[in-house]
Amino acid sequence: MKRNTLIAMLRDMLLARAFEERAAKEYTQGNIAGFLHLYPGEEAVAVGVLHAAEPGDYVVSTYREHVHALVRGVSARAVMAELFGRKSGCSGGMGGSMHLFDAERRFMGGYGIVGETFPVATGIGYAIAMRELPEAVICFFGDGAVNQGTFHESLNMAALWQLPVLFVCENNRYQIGTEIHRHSAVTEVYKRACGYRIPAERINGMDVIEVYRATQSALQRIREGTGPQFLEIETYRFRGHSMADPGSYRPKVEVQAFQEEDPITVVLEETLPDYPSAEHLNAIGRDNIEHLRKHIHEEGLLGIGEVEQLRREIAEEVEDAVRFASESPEPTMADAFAALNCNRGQEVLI
Amino acid sequence: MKRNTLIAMLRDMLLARAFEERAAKEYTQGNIAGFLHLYPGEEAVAVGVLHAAEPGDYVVSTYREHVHALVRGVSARAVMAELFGRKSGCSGGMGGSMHLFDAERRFMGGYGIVGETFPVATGIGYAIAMRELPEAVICFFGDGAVNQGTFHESLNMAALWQLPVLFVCENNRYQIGTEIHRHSAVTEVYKRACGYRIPAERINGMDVIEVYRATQSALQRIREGTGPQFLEIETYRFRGHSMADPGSYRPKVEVQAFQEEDPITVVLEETLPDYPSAEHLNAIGRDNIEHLRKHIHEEGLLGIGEVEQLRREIAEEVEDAVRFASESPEPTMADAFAALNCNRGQEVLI
Amino acid sequence: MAGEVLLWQALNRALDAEMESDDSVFTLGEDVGLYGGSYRVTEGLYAKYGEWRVRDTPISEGGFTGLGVGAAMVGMRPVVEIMTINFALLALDAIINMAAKIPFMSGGRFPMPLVVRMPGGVAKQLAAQHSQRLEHTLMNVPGLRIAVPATPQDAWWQTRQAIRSNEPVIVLEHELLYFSKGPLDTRLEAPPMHRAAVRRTGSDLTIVSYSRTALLTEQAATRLAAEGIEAEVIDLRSLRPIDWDRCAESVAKTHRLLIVEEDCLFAGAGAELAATLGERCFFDLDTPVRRHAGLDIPTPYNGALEAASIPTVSSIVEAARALANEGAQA
Amino acid sequence: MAGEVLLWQALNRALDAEMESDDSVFTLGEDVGLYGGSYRVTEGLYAKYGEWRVRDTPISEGGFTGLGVGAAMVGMRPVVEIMTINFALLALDAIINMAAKIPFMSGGRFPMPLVVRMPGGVAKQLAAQHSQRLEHTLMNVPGLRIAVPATPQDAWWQTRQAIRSNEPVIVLEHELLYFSKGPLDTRLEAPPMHRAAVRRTGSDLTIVSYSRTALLTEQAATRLAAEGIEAEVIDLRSLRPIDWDRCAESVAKTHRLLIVEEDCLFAGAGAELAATLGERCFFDLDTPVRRHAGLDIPTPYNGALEAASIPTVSSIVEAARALANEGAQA
Ligand SMILES: Cc1ncc(C[n+]2csc(CCOP(=O)(O)OP(=O)(O)O)c2C)c(N)n1
Ligand SMILES: Cc1ncc(C[n+]2csc(CCOP(=O)(O)OP(=O)(O)O)c2C)c(N)n1
Ligand SMILES: [Mg+2]
Ligand SMILES: [Mg+2]
Repeated sequence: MKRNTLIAMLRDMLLARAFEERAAKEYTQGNIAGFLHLYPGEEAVAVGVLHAAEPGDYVVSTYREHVHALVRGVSARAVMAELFGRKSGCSGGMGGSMHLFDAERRFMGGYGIVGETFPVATGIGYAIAMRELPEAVICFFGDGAVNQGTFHESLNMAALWQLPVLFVCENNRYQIGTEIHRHSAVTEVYKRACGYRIPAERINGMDVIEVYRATQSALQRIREGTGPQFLEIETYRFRGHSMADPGSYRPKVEVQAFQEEDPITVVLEETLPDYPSAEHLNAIGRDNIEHLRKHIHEEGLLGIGEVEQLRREIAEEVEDAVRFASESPEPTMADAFAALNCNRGQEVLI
Repeated sequence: MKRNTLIAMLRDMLLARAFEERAAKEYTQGNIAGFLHLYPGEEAVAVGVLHAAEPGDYVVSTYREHVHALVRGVSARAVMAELFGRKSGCSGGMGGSMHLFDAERRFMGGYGIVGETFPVATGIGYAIAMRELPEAVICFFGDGAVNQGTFHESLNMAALWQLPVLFVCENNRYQIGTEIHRHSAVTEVYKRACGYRIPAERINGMDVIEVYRATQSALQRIREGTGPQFLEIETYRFRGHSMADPGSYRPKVEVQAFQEEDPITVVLEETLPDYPSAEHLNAIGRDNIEHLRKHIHEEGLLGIGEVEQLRREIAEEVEDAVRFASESPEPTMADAFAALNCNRGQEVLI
Repeated sequence: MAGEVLLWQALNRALDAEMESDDSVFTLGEDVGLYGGSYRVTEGLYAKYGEWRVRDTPISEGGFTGLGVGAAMVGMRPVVEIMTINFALLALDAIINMAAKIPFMSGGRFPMPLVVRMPGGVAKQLAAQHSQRLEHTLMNVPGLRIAVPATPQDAWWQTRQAIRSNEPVIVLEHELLYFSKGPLDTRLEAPPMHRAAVRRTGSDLTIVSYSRTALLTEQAATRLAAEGIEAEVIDLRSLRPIDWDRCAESVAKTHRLLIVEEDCLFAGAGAELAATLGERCFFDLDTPVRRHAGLDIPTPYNGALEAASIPTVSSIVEAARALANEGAQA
Repeated sequence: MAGEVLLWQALNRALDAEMESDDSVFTLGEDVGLYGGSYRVTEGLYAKYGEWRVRDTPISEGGFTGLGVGAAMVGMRPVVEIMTINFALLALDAIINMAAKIPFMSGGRFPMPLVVRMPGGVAKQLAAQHSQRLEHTLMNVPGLRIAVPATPQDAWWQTRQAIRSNEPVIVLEHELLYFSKGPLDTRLEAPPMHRAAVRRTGSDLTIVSYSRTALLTEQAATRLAAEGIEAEVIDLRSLRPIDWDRCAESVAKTHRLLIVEEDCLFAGAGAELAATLGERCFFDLDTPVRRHAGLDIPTPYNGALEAASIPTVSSIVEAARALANEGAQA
């Protein structure tokens, strides 16, 4: 892999982590409200996948999408301002954390209703296929989303009509507080694709290089016109589901509350190894950022000083984003109605 | 197989055919209205499956369900009266052809919205599993229904919680005018079950004995507590989708209209062998009733005279059903409101 | 071209005209292609435009309506046919939470030139699950527009306007109107999509309706005229937005208002009509706004009960007569 | 027991009491079990009743609501929690075309003791997709009943009544009320589930509301009283059926009616209220029925705009004051 790509990926991962931790802080201080779903732990997915994409490709994402937007090139300013609900936010302050949009970068939105990314992506794929363009659509979703009816309906149509869609499952093994063994009859998510004859693989989402390479080949197959591809990327989140989530369903509490119930204990024991603390993960080097940093280091691509320099630049970028956001004006009700009626043109209604 | 069972199955198949052909006639004469979906050609499915079921099992069906109801023991009178919209119909004239119900025989309804049978069956299965009863639910649906989101959601839950549901796909290869290659990415329907780890097989639906045996073993596995089972039963319908369907999408017309379009011609050629006329099928012995009749004959279980006798009895039964239906009173609006408020008890509202 | 056509033919020609002039228009739905559409609306288009522009879909209403949303975001003009409105209950997330909200929640940055056509209404003994109406549900959604053509001419005009609109438009077609005949002049200029039409003028009372019941109301008005009651009949043509001015002007003249709709009375479309006009015309009204609507019951299969569950020409005549005479003794 | 509790606790106790006394009661939904419910409503029940009676589900709203329908047909009493009403758009076929219609279309032969609980309303900057309201949609469905408890006492009563009912009942809970406190006396006898409550008596105008806006209206009434305007405040408690008599009696006394609701004005629940009461109380009313409701716009994320898009205590005061003074100069 090219040195530049590796360094750019490291940069984005560091930015992602710093941005999200800062968003958490701003939320606690009341500058951000609503539901705030953060990405720490999962950076390698967004970064690996989106670095392998072309500018002409489309991205469709969920409510946990700040990092997808950032990596796609939406500025930290525009994202932070949106979280602050300001007019300068990438959705004009109307969407907030769960609904980031950027038409220019083909960032087709963050969707708040689980399962909506499938039909949106399929529709964009349909448009591409109909016009016979060399573009592709990247459709993100979680492990919990695969049990939604739209998953099934969309994958069938995408496969039937050979649409250029890359389905990317960010499998962090949890649907809020429900562990994957308790929400899916088949816990190897990639196996779900067999029902539609869509080629699928399972990728280690802690290794950004593996994610990047798998995405590259999947996109290449898509551009060859063979229809959709499916990647299950195994990852985990360090934080609760959202800022509102105390995460008390995690093993420690689970064990205390239900230790007498045998079948549940079994499930708990199965799940235990997967949910260590962030500190613990960092210590054993399972953190995806540490992993990449070490790799770059070992390859002699970047010295410690340069990484520190990167971190400082990023800290300033995030600081600047917060400054920009807090100084940006709030949208007015007239802005809101203008957004609602943006497609009405000159037509005068009643 | 027991002689009695074979003869009972032949009887039901003959009744099914006679009943449906008569219903078609009554529709043409204006005694039946609405959508009327008939079953000729598919009799071996309902008969084979339901003869293998116990009285304690539940049956959930579609809008093409007259024969399921008849085989389950709902009288020809009650079904015909329902088609006529009479008070003595099994749904009091409120439901009509698509909504036959019989609580006593655990016939849990015909559903008009494709895909509704899945959650209803799963819910009944949940109740059975929760109460740890030895009962099962038989869930019928067509090949077109497997692309509905509820299929996916329900199969996942049924497998996850090991519910006692037998999923029975009546694969007649058509979703109204859309042939299976044009609606499903995977045309071997039983393969859809793999995404949920549900054991599945494909059965020849022209052979009632094969259907019966497969159902028996599937139900046995279900009663052993291993969760849901899936049967894909390959069949075909002799008639159009419903009485409103001229069936003009069938090959002859398809070919004329689109002979210049290459990809379509390919599809047509693929589908051609599957849609011969009823007469043609009868002639080559692919009709499922002829098949069983011959078998019974060869085994020396029933003479020709006895079959003729059976036919006469059935003709009289159907005649009687029509007489009963036409002489039955119509429901009143008070009956309609009584049906609507059947669960209100003594409560007096505003 | 001018002449008499069936309503389905007007829809068919409108689709054809738009598909011909703009290759970003495509239609999709169950059996719209090879089969030619359950109500013939897409007849001939598959042969003419091919499978990518006339796409037969699996039975996946939520999925393919959402597919239309995605395609519209990148500039296509999808015309989704939901075979009947009853199945739209499976597609409401795509319509309400996606199509209607994306332009807004993106800060006004995405177009949504989506059309969703849905045959509906009480037809011929299709029973409860196939006689569902959803006007009220869709009306409550900011970001949507709703056209309800009752004549071939309106079907032609409004379908074309809907396809050209960059806003999402729902076109509600009535199953019993597809084979009704009426004049179509394709050279006439269209009024705005949401403009109400005064189908008959009169001074004794105003009757506001839409879709099939608007036609029944016109017939009722003829009978009423024979009795000496002159009803002004307004066909709304659009349920979102509503042409309030046209209605209020009429009430200012007649002082009596009857609203006729097929849907259940309780919380049907007529509720909004009665609420807004009752407020706006309060001082013009001599009598309360009356609603004549479907019974609050799922549609029975039985033919006589089905007929009795929705307004008919006679029942409209009765309701109008009662209103015209109201207060006469007082 | 009597005392002050939070509304979620009242719901929790009601569920617990019913589960304890009838083992056909079970609850299911996303994270109702191990997690204890997004709004704590099912807290503790998983440990007490086990996974079959408190079932965590996959994200399959259409599927698991339909599962509730099937279970109810065989005599279970499922309490489905749809995590928030926004996701109910995916479950409307199960609610409208199945639960509400099966008893009817089977000729009255099946019970449907199904409860569907849904938190909803505009909460704290949850943005457009998570602030959807559906009252109007559900009200239009014959065969459903709809309870809208605003106080812990009503939450306790109505949840228990809903679970015991053999008809399908939708319980609409407001997300901002879960942590509001109020008295709960479990020994008191319950009024009928659909009976409206007069929260405050007054003679100058009647304000009809429900759920969270009913509480805001009570606060507004206190302020209005300070200005010398005596408002009678009616909390409907039920949206289907509606306790019309209680409302009409009040209007007969006050001659002025204001309807307050959070939903968008156009075709919201208030439309039916204004339509029926406008008709029934026509000759009692001195002024038109006024509606004060949410703006016709999807809910903006921005906090100030969100707040401005729905009624507040001050905006209710203003609307009431304007109505009370209407015609004063005339
Ligand atoms: C249709 C729908 N149901 C429920 C929710 C509430 N909800 C938000 S996120 C979530 C869990 C999603 O899990 P997963 O798909 O694994 O994504 P993750 O949050 O783990 O990234 C749920 C249940 C929702 N937003 N939409
Ligand atoms: C949700 C829904 N969409 C569309 C329809 C219209 N429709 C009725 S039957 C049918 C085809 C179903 O095909 P299949 O499941 O194969 O059953 P078959 O009729 O062949 O027995 C369609 C599209 C419907 N009733 N429900
Ligand atoms: Mg997850
Ligand atoms: Mg079929």
